[in-house]
Amino acid sequence: QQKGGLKLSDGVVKIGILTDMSGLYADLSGAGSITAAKMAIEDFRAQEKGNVFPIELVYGDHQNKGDVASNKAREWFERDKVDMIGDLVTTSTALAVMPIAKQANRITIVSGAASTLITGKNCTDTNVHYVYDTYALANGTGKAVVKQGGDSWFFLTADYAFGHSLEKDTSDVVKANGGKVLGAVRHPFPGTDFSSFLLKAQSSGAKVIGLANAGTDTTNSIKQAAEFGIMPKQSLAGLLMFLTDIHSLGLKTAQNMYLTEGFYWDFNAETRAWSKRYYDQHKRMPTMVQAGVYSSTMHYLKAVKAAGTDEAKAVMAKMKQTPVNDFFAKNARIRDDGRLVHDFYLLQVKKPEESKYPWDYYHVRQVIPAADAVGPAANSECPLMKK
Amino acid sequence: MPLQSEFILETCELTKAFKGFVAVSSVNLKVKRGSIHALIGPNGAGKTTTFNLLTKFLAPTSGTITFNGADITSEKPAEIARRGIVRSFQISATFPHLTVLENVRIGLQRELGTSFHFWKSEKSLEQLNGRAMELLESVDLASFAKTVTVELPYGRKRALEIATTLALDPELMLLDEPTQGMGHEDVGRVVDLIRKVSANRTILMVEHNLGVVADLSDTITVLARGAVLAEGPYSEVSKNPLVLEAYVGSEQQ
Amino acid sequence: MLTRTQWGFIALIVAGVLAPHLGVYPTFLMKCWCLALFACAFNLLLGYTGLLSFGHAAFIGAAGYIAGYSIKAWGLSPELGILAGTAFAGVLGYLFGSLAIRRAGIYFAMITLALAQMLYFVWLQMKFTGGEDGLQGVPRGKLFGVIDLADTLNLYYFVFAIFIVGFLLIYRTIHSPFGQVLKSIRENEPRAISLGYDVDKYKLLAFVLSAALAGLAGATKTVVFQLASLTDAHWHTSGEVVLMTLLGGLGTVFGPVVGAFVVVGLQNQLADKVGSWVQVIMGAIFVVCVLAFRRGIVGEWMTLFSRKR
Amino acid sequence: MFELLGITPQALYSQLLVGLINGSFYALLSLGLAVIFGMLNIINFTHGAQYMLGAFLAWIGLTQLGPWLGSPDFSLNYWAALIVVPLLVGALGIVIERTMLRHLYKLDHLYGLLLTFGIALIIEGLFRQWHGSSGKSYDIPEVLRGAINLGFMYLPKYRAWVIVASLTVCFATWFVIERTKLGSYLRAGTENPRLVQAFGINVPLMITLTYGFGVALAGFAGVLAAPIFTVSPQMGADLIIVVFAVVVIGGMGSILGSIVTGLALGLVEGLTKVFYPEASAVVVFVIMSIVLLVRPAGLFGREK
Amino acid sequence: MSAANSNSPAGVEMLRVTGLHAFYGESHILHGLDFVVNRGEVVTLLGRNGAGRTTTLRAMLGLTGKRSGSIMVNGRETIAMPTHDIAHLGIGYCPEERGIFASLTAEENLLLPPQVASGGMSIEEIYTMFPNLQERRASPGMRLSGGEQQMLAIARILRTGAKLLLLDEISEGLAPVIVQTLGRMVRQLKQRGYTIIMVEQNFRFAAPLADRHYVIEHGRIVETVPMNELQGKMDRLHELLGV
Ligand SMILES: Nc1ncnc2c1ncn2[C@@H]1O[C@H](COP(=O)(O)OP(=O)(O)OP(=O)(O)O)[C@@H](O)[C@H]1O
Ligand SMILES: Nc1ncnc2c1ncn2[C@@H]1O[C@H](COP(=O)(O)OP(=O)(O)OP(=O)(O)O)[C@@H](O)[C@H]1O
Ligand SMILES: [Mg+2]
Ligand SMILES: [Mg+2]
Repeated sequence: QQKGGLKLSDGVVKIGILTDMSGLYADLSGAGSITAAKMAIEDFRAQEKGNVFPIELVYGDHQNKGDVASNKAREWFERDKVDMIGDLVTTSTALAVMPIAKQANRITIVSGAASTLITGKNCTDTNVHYVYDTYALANGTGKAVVKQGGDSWFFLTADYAFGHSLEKDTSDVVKANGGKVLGAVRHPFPGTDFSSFLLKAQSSGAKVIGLANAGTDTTNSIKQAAEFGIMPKQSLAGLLMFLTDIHSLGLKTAQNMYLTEGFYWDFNAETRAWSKRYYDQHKRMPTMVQAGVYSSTMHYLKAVKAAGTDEAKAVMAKMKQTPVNDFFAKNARIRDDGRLVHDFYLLQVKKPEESKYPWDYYHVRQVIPAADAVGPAANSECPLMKK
Repeated sequence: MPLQSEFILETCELTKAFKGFVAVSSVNLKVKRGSIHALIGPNGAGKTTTFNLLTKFLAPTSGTITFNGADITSEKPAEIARRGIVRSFQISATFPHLTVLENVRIGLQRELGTSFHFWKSEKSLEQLNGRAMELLESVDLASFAKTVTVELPYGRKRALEIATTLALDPELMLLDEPTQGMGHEDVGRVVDLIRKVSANRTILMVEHNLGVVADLSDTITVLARGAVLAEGPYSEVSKNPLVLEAYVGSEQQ
Repeated sequence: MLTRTQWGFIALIVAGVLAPHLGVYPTFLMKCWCLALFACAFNLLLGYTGLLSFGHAAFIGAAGYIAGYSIKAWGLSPELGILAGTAFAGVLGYLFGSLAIRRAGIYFAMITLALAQMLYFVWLQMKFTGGEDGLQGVPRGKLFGVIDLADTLNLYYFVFAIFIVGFLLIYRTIHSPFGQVLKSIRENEPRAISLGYDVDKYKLLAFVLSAALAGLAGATKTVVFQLASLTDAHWHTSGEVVLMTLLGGLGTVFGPVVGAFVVVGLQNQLADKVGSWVQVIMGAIFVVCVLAFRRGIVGEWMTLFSRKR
Repeated sequence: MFELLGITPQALYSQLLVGLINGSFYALLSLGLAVIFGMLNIINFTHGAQYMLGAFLAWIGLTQLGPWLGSPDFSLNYWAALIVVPLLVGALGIVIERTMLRHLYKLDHLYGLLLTFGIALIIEGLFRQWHGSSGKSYDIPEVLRGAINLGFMYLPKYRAWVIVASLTVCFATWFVIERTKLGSYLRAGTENPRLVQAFGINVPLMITLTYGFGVALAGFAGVLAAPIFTVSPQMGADLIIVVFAVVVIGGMGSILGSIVTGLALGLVEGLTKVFYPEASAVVVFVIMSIVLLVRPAGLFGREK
Repeated sequence: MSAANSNSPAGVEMLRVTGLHAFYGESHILHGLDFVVNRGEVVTLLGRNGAGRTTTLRAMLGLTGKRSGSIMVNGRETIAMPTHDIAHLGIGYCPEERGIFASLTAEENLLLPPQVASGGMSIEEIYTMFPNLQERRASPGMRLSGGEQQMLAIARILRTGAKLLLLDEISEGLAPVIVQTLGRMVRQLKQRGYTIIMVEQNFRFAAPLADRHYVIEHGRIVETVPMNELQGKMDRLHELLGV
C-alpha cells in the first residue's frame, strides 16, 4: 500500500507503548512514557509539516507480568498490526516481548529495562536497547566514585538475580579501578527493614555503600541509612535510581549520594527546553526512561520515513545507520547488538539548601563518555556482534 | 475362628487424668459378647470419657483396652472403627445434606475398597443400594430414602444414625445416650430398634433414662467419680443402696 | 434425554472448538483455558472438600518453572515437560498438604498462603528461574515429535484438549466413590472418622489432586507463553483464582470456567483503559460477590432456572 | 566466640535490637488480628491495608493536610497523628464492619476472609491510583532523631521508642482482655454471641467496637512504621503474610501468645540476618512448618 | 424491674403472647401463638419433637429470624426490641443446648451474665444447690460433663436477678437424683416469686410442678391444661404427646 509515498503494511504506522501503568514503575515510565510518545509523534508531524504517513499510538499496561506482556504483544502484532513496541519497563517483560517481535518481524525499543541480557545472550536483530543497562550504571558509578576517592566499598544487595548482577558488575569495576570491596550483604527481596544490613555495612568501615537493589528497597535503605547516621561518614551510591526516587525521598534524606543516569533534564539548555515542554503536559519532570521513549520514537519515525517502509528489517537498518542527534543523545549510534551507545552522567544529589527550584536535584559530577559507559563490544555475548 | 473368650471387650485399670483431675480411675470393665451392657452413673462420673477412651478420641493415661483378645490401646479412631467398634454420638450425627440413602451408603462404601478411587463413577456405588434399603427397612426409614437428611425429624435422625452404624456391621456398638432429647414415641421406637439390632452383636450404652436401661440391659455398670460403684443386672443394681444414693435418688418427689 | 450438565458439556466443547474461528484471539483463549483449569482444580478443593487454600499460586507457579526448565534446558518434548511440571506440583501438593491439613478452616488458608509465599522467595533466589526476569524463551517444540506447536491453532487445540481432560477428571472425581467420602467429610468430620475413614488421607488426596491439576494448568501456560515467571507464584494469583471460582459459582461444575473467562476478560479489557483502577475493580467484584452474589454467576443462574420450572 | 564467626558482639546486639523492633510490629499486628479473630472469627485480611492506611494518613497529616485546608503552615505532627490516625483508621473499620462484615457472621468464616481480602485490594488500589507506587518519606520527629551510644551498641532513639510504645499498647490490651469483665464478655461473645446477647449484653456494639479497636491497632502500627519505612501503598501487603505465619506459629488461643510469638519471631529473624542472611525471608515460614509438625495447634493454641 | 416478692398477688400478668409468628429463614415455625403467664406461675410448654417449643422461647428473646405478633413483658411490648434490651426486662434464659462457654472456666461462666435486677442468688447459695459446680469451678467450660454443663446453665441465670425464667429441657441428660434436686429447686423458686416457663419432654418431671400446661403442635397452642384439670385431660394429653 502506498501512503504518503511510503510502503506501509496496513496503511498506518502503529506504535505501541507497553508499560507499567499501575505498579512499582508507573512513576518512572507509565503514563509519562505515553505522554512522551505522543509528543514525539506530534513533533514529527510538525517537523514534516503534516505531509506524513498516518501514525497511530496504542498503549497498554503489562502490570510487570511477563505473560501479560507477551499476550498483549502477540495481540498487537497479529491482530492490530502494531509495528513497534516501545518503553517495556522491567526486564521480564522486555525479554518476553523481544522474541515475539522477532518472530513477527516487528521492532522493539526497550527504554525501561535494565538487564544486560537484552543486548547480550537474549539479543535480537529487531530490538534496540535505548537508554540504560546495569553495566552502564555500575560502571559509571563504580568507576567515577572510585576516582572521586571512594575507594573502599561495601554492597547491600537484593538477593535475586538482578541484585547479584548489579553487585558483580560494580565490584568488578571498583576493583579494576584500584578500589577495594570490603564485603557484601544480601537482603531479602523485597525487604522492609534494612537497618541490620546497614549496621553491617557501617561496621565494615567502607567509604562507600553500594546499593545493589531497586525501587522501594533502595529508597527504604536510604531512609534508614539516614536514620542511623551513616552519612556523611560513609557515602551511599545508588546503583539503579531514578529522578522519581529522589523526588519521593526528598533531598534531606538523599543528599550527597551518588548515582548514574543516562539523562538529566537540567543538564543543558537543550534538555531544559524539551523537559519544560514535557513538564507542561505531564506536570513532572521526565525520567531518563521517558526522555528515551520520546527520543527513540522520534528516531524510529525518522527511520521509517527514510526507509520508505515500515518493514522491520529495513527500518532497523536505517535506525542503525543514522546517528541519534537530539537533546537526549549526541552522535549516538546503535550497535549491532541493539545497544544505543551514548553518554551517561555521574550525579550527586544536592543538599536541600543547594536546590534552587523545583526538581533541581543533582550536581552533574561528571559526563561519562559513551565509550566508557557502555559494555565493550568485544565482551558481548550477543551472537549478532560476532559477525 | 479362633477360640473366642466370653468377653468381647475388656479394660484393665483404665485411667484418664486431666490436669490434676482423674475423670476415670482404674476401671475394669468386662463386656460380655452378645449382651446389652449399660453404663450409668451420676453426671460427671466419667461415662462419656470412658467412651472417648474406648474409641480413641482420648488417649488413656494408663491401663489397657482389649478387644477380641487384641490390645487396641494405642490404635487410632479410624482403625478402631475398622475393627468393628462403632459409636454413636451424644448429639445426633448424620451427614445433613446427603440423602438418607447416601448416609447409609457412606457406611457401606468402605467395604468396597474403592473409596480412594477418584476415577470411578459414582454409579459403582449403586450396587450397595439393595443392602442400604434393607438397613433402612430395619429402622423404618425406607420411605424416607430419597429425603435430604436435614429435613428428618429428630427421632428419625437418631434412627438413621443407628442404621448407618449398622452398615459397618459392628461387633460392638457404643451408644451414648441414644434416647436423649426424644419424645416418648421416639424413645419407644429407639428401644425397639436397639433390641432388634442387638441380635448377633454386643451393645454398650450410656443412658440416663432408667426405664430404657431397665428395659434393655443385661448388665449394668454404675460409675461414680470415675470408678465402678456397682455392677450387675438391673434388679440387683437398682436396689444397691450406694446406687440409690448416688444416682437414682429417692424416686418420690 | 440429556441432563443439564451434559448439555453444558456439549456447549462447552462446541464453544471451545469454534471460538478461534469466530475471531476470538487464540492466545487470549489459551490463557483463559489454562486459568479455567486452574480454577476448576481449586474448586475441587474448596467447593467439594470445603478446604480454602490461599496458596494455590504455589502449584501453578512451580509447575510452570519445572515444565519450562525441563523443556528448555533438558530438551524435553512439550508433553513430557508438562507431565514433569504436573508431577512436581503433585509432589509439592503432598508436602504442603501434609502440613496444612493439620489445621482446619481459616488456619488452613493462612498456612497455605504462608507456604506459598515461602516458595515464592525460593524461586526468587534460585538461579535457574531467572529471578525477577523470569524463565524466558521456552521453546514450544513438537507435540509427540510431530505436531508443530509453533502453529497457533495446533497449540490452541492442544491446550483445549488438556483443559477438557483435566475438566473431565475433576468432574469424575466429584462424582466418584472418593467424591462421596469427601462430601461426607465436609458435612460431618467426626462422624466420618467414627465410620472408619482416615479423613486426613482423603483430604490429602484431594489436595494432591487439586495441586497436580493446578500444576497441569501452570505447565501448559508456560508452553503457551514460552515463559515462566514469578507472577504466577505470587499470592495475587492465589487471590485471583479464589475470585474466579467465587464469581463463577463455588461448588458448581461450570462456575470456575465462567469465572475464569470473566476475570481474565475483564483484566484484559480494563487494564489499558483504567490503569490502576483494575485492582480496585477486582476488589469491588470480590466484595460484591461475597456480600450479595455468593452463589456466583452459574449458581445464580441455576437457582433462577430451577425456580422457573 | 562470635568474633570467630566473623560477627562482633556489637553487630549481634544491634541485630537483636532490630529483631525486637520487627518483633514489636509483628506483635502489634498479630495482636490486632487475634483480637478481631477472637470476637468476629474472621481473619482480617485488610489488616495490612489498614496498617498502610495508618502510615499514609500520618504522612498526609504531616505534609498534605495544611495545603488542602488552605493554610499551608498547618500540619498534624507525629504525636497528634499517633492519637488521631488510629481513631480514623478505627472509624473506617467501624464503617466496614457496620456496612459489610456484619452481614457475614452467619456464614462460613471463609467469606469474612474473602471480603476483607477484597477490601484490602480496594484500599491498596485506591492509594496506588492516588499516590503512585513509589513511596513517600516521613521524617522522624525532632526529639527522637539521632541515637544513643550505649557503649556496646548504637541505639537509634526512634527505634527504642517504637519498642516501648508498642509493648505498652500490647500489654495494656492483654490486661483488658484477660483480666477484666469486659474481656470475659469478649471471650464469651466469641463463642456464642446470640446467647451473650440474650443475657443482656449489647453484642453487636461490642463486635463493632472490637473490630474498630483491632483495626486501630493496625493504624497505630502504621504510624509507628511511617518514619522507619517508606510509606507506600504496598507496604502492608507482604508484611501481612509474615504476620499470618506468626499467628499460625503462636496459635490464636491467647492474646499473650500472639504478643510473645511476635516478639520472639522478630528476634529469630534478626539472628538469622546475622548468621545466614539469605534465609531471613523464609525463616518464619520454616519455623511455621516445624511448629505445625510438632504442635499443630501452635505454641500457645488450644487443641480445637 | 421491681423484684416480685413472694406474696405478690397472683393474677398480675407477667407475660402475654398474642399472635406470635416466627421464622427461621424461609421456614415458618410459629403460626400465631397465644398464651398468658401470670406473675409467680410455673407453666410448661409441651409438645412433640419439633413442635416449636424451643422456638417459642427463642422468639421471646428475639433469637429467631423474623417474628411478628405481640409479646408483652410486664406490660411492655418487646416485639421490636433488640435482644439485649429484652433481657434487661428481667428475663433469664437457659437454652436447650446449654450454651456453656468453652473458653471460660466454670466460675467465669457463672459470673458472666450481668445483673439485670436486684435480688439474685448469691454464689454460696448456688454452690450449695449444686455442689458439683463448686468442685469443678476452675475447669474450663468445655471440660465439664454433660450434666455439669446443664447445672451450670441453670445456675448462672439464678444469679442475675431475673424473675422470669425460660428453661428449656433442663432435666435432659441428668441423673435421676439431680432431676429430683431440680424439682425441688423449681418449687423453691416459685415460692420466692419467680415466674417460670419450662419446656419439657419429661412429663413426669414437669407435671407436678406446673400451674398450667400448654401443648404446642405445629407452632400453635392446641390445648391448655390447668393443674386441676390434669387428671381429666390425661387421655387428651396421651393422644397429643404419646405419654
Ligand atoms: N478434657 C477434659 N479435661 C478436664 N476435665 C474433663 C475433661 N473431659 C471431662 N472432664 C471431667 O471429667 C468428668 C467426667 O466427664 P464425663 O463427660 O465422662 O461425664 P459423664 O459421666 O459422661 O457425665 P454426663 O452424664 O453428665 O454426661 C467431669 O467432671 C468432667 O468435668
Ligand atoms: N435454626 C433453625 N433453622 C431452621 N429450622 C429450625 C431451626 N431450629 C429449629 N428449626 C425447626 O423448627 C421446628 C421447631 O423446632 P423447635 O426447636 O422449636 O422444636 P421443639 O419443640 O423445641 O422440639 P425439640 O427441642 O424436642 O426438638 C423444627 O421443625 C425444627 O426443625
Ligand atoms: Mg456424658
Ligand atoms: Mg427444643
